[in-house]
Amino acid sequence: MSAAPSTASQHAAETPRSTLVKNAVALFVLLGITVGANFLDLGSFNVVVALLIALIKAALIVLIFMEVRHRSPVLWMFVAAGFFWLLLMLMMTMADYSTRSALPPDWLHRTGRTNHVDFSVGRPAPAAPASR
Amino acid sequence: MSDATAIAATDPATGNARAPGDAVARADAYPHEHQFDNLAQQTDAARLGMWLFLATEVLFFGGLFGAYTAYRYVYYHAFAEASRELSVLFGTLDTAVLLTSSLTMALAVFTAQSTADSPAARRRSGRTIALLLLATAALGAGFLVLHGFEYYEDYQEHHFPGRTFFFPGAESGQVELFFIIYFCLTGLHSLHVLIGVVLLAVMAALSWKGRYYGGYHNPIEISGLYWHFVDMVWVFLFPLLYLIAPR
Amino acid sequence: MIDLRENYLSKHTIRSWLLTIDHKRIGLLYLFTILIFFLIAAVAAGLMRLELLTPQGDLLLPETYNKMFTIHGVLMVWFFLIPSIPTVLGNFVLPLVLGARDVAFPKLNLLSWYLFILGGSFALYGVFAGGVDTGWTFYTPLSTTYANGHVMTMAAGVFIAGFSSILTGLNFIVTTHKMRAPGLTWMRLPLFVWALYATSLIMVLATPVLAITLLLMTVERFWGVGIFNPALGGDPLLFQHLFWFYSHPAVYIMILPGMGVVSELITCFSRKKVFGYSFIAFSSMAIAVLGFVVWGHHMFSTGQSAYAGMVFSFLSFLVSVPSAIKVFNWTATLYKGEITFSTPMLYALGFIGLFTLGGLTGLFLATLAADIHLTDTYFVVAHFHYVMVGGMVLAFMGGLHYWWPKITGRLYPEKAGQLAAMITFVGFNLTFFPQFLLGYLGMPRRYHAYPEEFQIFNVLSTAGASILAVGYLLPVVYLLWSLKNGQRAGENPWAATGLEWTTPSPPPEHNFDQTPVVTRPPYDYAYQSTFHPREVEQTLENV
Amino acid sequence: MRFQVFPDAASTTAVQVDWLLAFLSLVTLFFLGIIFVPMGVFLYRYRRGNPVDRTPLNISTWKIEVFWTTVPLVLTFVIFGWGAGLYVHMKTPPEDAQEIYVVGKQWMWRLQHPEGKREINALHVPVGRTVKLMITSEDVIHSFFIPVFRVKQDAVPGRYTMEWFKATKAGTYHLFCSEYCGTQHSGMIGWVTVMEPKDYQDWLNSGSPQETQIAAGERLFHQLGCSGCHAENSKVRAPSLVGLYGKPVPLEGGTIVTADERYLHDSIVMPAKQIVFGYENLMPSFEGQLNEEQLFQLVQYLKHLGREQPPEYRRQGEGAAQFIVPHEAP
Repeated sequence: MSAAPSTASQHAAETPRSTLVKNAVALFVLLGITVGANFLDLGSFNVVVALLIALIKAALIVLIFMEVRHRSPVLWMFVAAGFFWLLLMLMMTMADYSTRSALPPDWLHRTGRTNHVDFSVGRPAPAAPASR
Repeated sequence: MSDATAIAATDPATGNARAPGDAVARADAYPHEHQFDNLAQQTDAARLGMWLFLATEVLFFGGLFGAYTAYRYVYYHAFAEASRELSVLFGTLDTAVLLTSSLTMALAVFTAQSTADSPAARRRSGRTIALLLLATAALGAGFLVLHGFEYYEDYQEHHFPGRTFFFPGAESGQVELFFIIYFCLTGLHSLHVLIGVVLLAVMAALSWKGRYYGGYHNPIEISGLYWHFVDMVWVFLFPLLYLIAPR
Repeated sequence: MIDLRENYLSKHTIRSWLLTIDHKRIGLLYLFTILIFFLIAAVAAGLMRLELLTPQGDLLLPETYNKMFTIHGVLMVWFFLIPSIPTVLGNFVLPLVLGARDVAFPKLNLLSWYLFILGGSFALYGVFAGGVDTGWTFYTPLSTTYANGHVMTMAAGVFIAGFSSILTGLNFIVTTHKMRAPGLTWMRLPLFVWALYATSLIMVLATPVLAITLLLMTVERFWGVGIFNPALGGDPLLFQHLFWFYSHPAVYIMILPGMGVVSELITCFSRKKVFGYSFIAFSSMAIAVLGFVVWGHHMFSTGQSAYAGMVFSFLSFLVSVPSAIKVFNWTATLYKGEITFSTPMLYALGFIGLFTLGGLTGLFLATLAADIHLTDTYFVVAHFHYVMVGGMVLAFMGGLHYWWPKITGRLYPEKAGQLAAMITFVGFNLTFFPQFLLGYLGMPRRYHAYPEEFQIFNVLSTAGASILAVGYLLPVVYLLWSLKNGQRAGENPWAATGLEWTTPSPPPEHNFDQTPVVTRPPYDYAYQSTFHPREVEQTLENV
Repeated sequence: MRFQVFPDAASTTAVQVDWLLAFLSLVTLFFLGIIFVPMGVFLYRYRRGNPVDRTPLNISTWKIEVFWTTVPLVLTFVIFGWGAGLYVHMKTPPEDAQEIYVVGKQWMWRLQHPEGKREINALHVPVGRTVKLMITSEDVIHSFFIPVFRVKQDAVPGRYTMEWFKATKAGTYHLFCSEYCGTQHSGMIGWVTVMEPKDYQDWLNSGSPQETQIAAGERLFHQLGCSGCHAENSKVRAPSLVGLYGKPVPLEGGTIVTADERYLHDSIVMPAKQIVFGYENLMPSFEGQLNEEQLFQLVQYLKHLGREQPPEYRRQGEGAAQFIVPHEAP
């Protein structure tokens, strides 16, 4: 559908200058945090933290710098579409990679071998014999 | 083809943007293209078109992100090792430069949007817009130079995949995989930055004489969308390439 | 009424064609271009069928045969099937049915044609400078390391043509959103527009992944190292994942517009409102979305994880349901209609028949255990030709005949049209049905020579191909003939609904003298009088 | 000219797959019937000029739509379940399977039996014994396809894939490469000979005696110096390999993987890919020093280690003696 006529005929900016500057400051603060976090050893959470911050930064850029918050639902839909389809691709590809070395449960069951991914075990104690 | 289209039908039912036809279009200070009824429709179409293009860009980079994700999962340690070979300092500088350029870009759009439709105001703003765009382009060029240094360092450390590649230890192959993905991702991104720099330089030249103002600023805004998108890609590249392993 | 005043075809200079930004002319440019590619690809197919007449590899060298099926695949898929209905009929019809003066971005539209020409030139250079023998799928590591020939040139051609496809899709989506005539709400859109919209969505969101995949393949071939390289621990299956992320949805790029065309034809020639409008419309969207998450069914026997195989198989079954809905609704539309067997209708009925069989044999291939035996055999070849040729090409021919009066302002000879449609249908079935049996017997695809017990079906198939060729050539003859000698078509020779029939044939350059206003639902045939379209023409001619 | 319409079914799986295909064909016929019979009737009855009642029915269509959405959906679930179940069966080799090593190479198949016997573009198997093929490729992707057994599996460079079958009918059958692999793709064919067990034994014993795969693997194990580090009394601390096959292995980083063929293979050519928890990354890569066949022999030897030993032997602690492999011809 045709959206209502937007800014074209008005002569005022949609986002005030102060908001833009504040947004840039926020982005720099987030940059500082993400670099700082890299010097802490959080185990696997390093990646989680870094990606979370990247997502926040991207959201700030999209919503404020790219002014998507002033746009119509149709535009929101297409902004989301690109990312949603990327997510589909990553998910379905990883559906293969994350289960590839696994064997069908039937196989494990019948041959009496233990299931190889036992998350309840967690990280084995260093003293334990590493391999049998 | 122009005048024949001027015969307009009015929409009895709704205030559809297409309804008023050229009657309103004539009232626009800036002429719109022939296929549209008015400037608002043209602006909306351009925005939607640009965002669709950006969606394709997301998936264009997405293929590489997919490869990255799969190998990152399979070769977890090799990728962490390889990531430690990259300089966080460089990466941080890269990010800072691009974030700053995004601000100058946003300010250029802001200036264009808020310029009143008078010859004096348009002339004055034109220069400001042009300078802000040039600053953005200069920062983009700075990013490219920084990356050039980085690539040179990688080359000297034998991180460039191919015959010259060397990495001690048995996981050399997987580290090389990381560096192939690294060079493809950053190379593709740098290519986008380069296109952006040229685009912004052209836009700066166009805007110098006050072509864009509150009533018509669409090209500036669309260029801005592109530039911010390039910035956003880097926002993801930085942690995924430089920060995946704690130092 | 017959309108002989100036129209979009009035200018005759080469310049006026090459620099046109008129969507109708660009549609014709595309028509001309894709027919050239179709011709080359069809010749390649003909040579393959001749080679397969005998079990021994006696007509072509193995490498020549391999190049033939690669050329056939690459040109047919990317330079004929994918652009065909969207860029020819879509370009011509979409702005007209929306009541718009042009697409949203006419210059991008022209650019997209030039990109197509550029990509096509690369591909043709690749073909004539020595060919490529990777198969259209470019599987690594064959394509990166072992294949000879102009792999990079060919990949560059496809890469560039991909951008042409993206621009077309982008243009259509924005046009559909922003350029609809007053009163033309989403639920009043012709089903062809819905189909084009769904197609465009796939074009825009899938094609970039193909581009990056081919880029990575080319980088690896050029550079000697790359991310699919097993020597570094790279996974050749990753290429297949990325490739099919595009290429499976690409199948829907090929078939969805065909379904849209058939929805138009079935309603028009049974003079009846379509049954289950919203279900047909939304099933297009469902296919477009679900089509993205089923690509792994091309990889059941490749060593993909068994779990992923089950997920992909399950989703593949889900995507079959919207297609079934469409077929049921088309059949139900015929009920209590007033059916005429004009050429477009014959093609549409042929489409339903062949597409249904193609779709049902798709169930065999979505079934995990059955696919193991059938994949990479002629069963697969038969299946996708039933969908692509039996479906898409018949829909394209039907659509071309349907809109031919609008495009050229002339009617084609009806009897010849009906004859060609029937020859195509018979020839097609004779060509491809034996291949189902060949596949079940176990004949692998892409074989240049084969054991002799497969011969009888191959002979049948080649015989059918020669009939099919006649079915293709006949329309070329009478359509060209009709350009000069066909009866003049009025505004609406079929008495069809839809805004494109409210403007003169051929339409003026700006499409409509007045922006049309839509006040009625689509396919409102009950509202129209029930005279037979051709009778109107007759009376007009006699006047 | 030989002429066939239906392929032979010569394995246990083939019969099961044929039942599934028969069911699918029935489903196809059913749908063709319920679409084309009404369509034919409508086309005839409602043709233009036929004087019939055409007053439109005023009924709500959504119930019909839901009906013909649900029925195919349920039917597809049935097909999916059947296909997936059989697929799992096809991916699950019985425990007693005899392993034959297959490597694809442009444009031939090389095979080796555990007893050491080698074949090119041919495969001899006995009736009634489960045979498991461990498949890999030296160059491009191939696919090992035996139509009469209804089995097919791609050979992917850099990894092992598996297919298994139990032949039921003696005879000679086609063997195809079904994944396009370059110029002579259609020449990459051969014969599978299914023999009565006694004939098979004779065939196996014919020709000069060969070194078994395990023996060859053991020889390589010592030649390459693997035994130097992987013995418990060695100065270099390396994980023990006895009984490793099929066991869970904890890795650096907390993940646990099964020591399957792929793991063993990759640990030789890419030792750093998966470091056993608590160990250092010391092992050099053997990439390029071994061809795929030798690698497979090593893997077979490692699988054999500890598998054939009597229980009390395993409990005696882990000394250097463990590398003495019980000599019994497998």
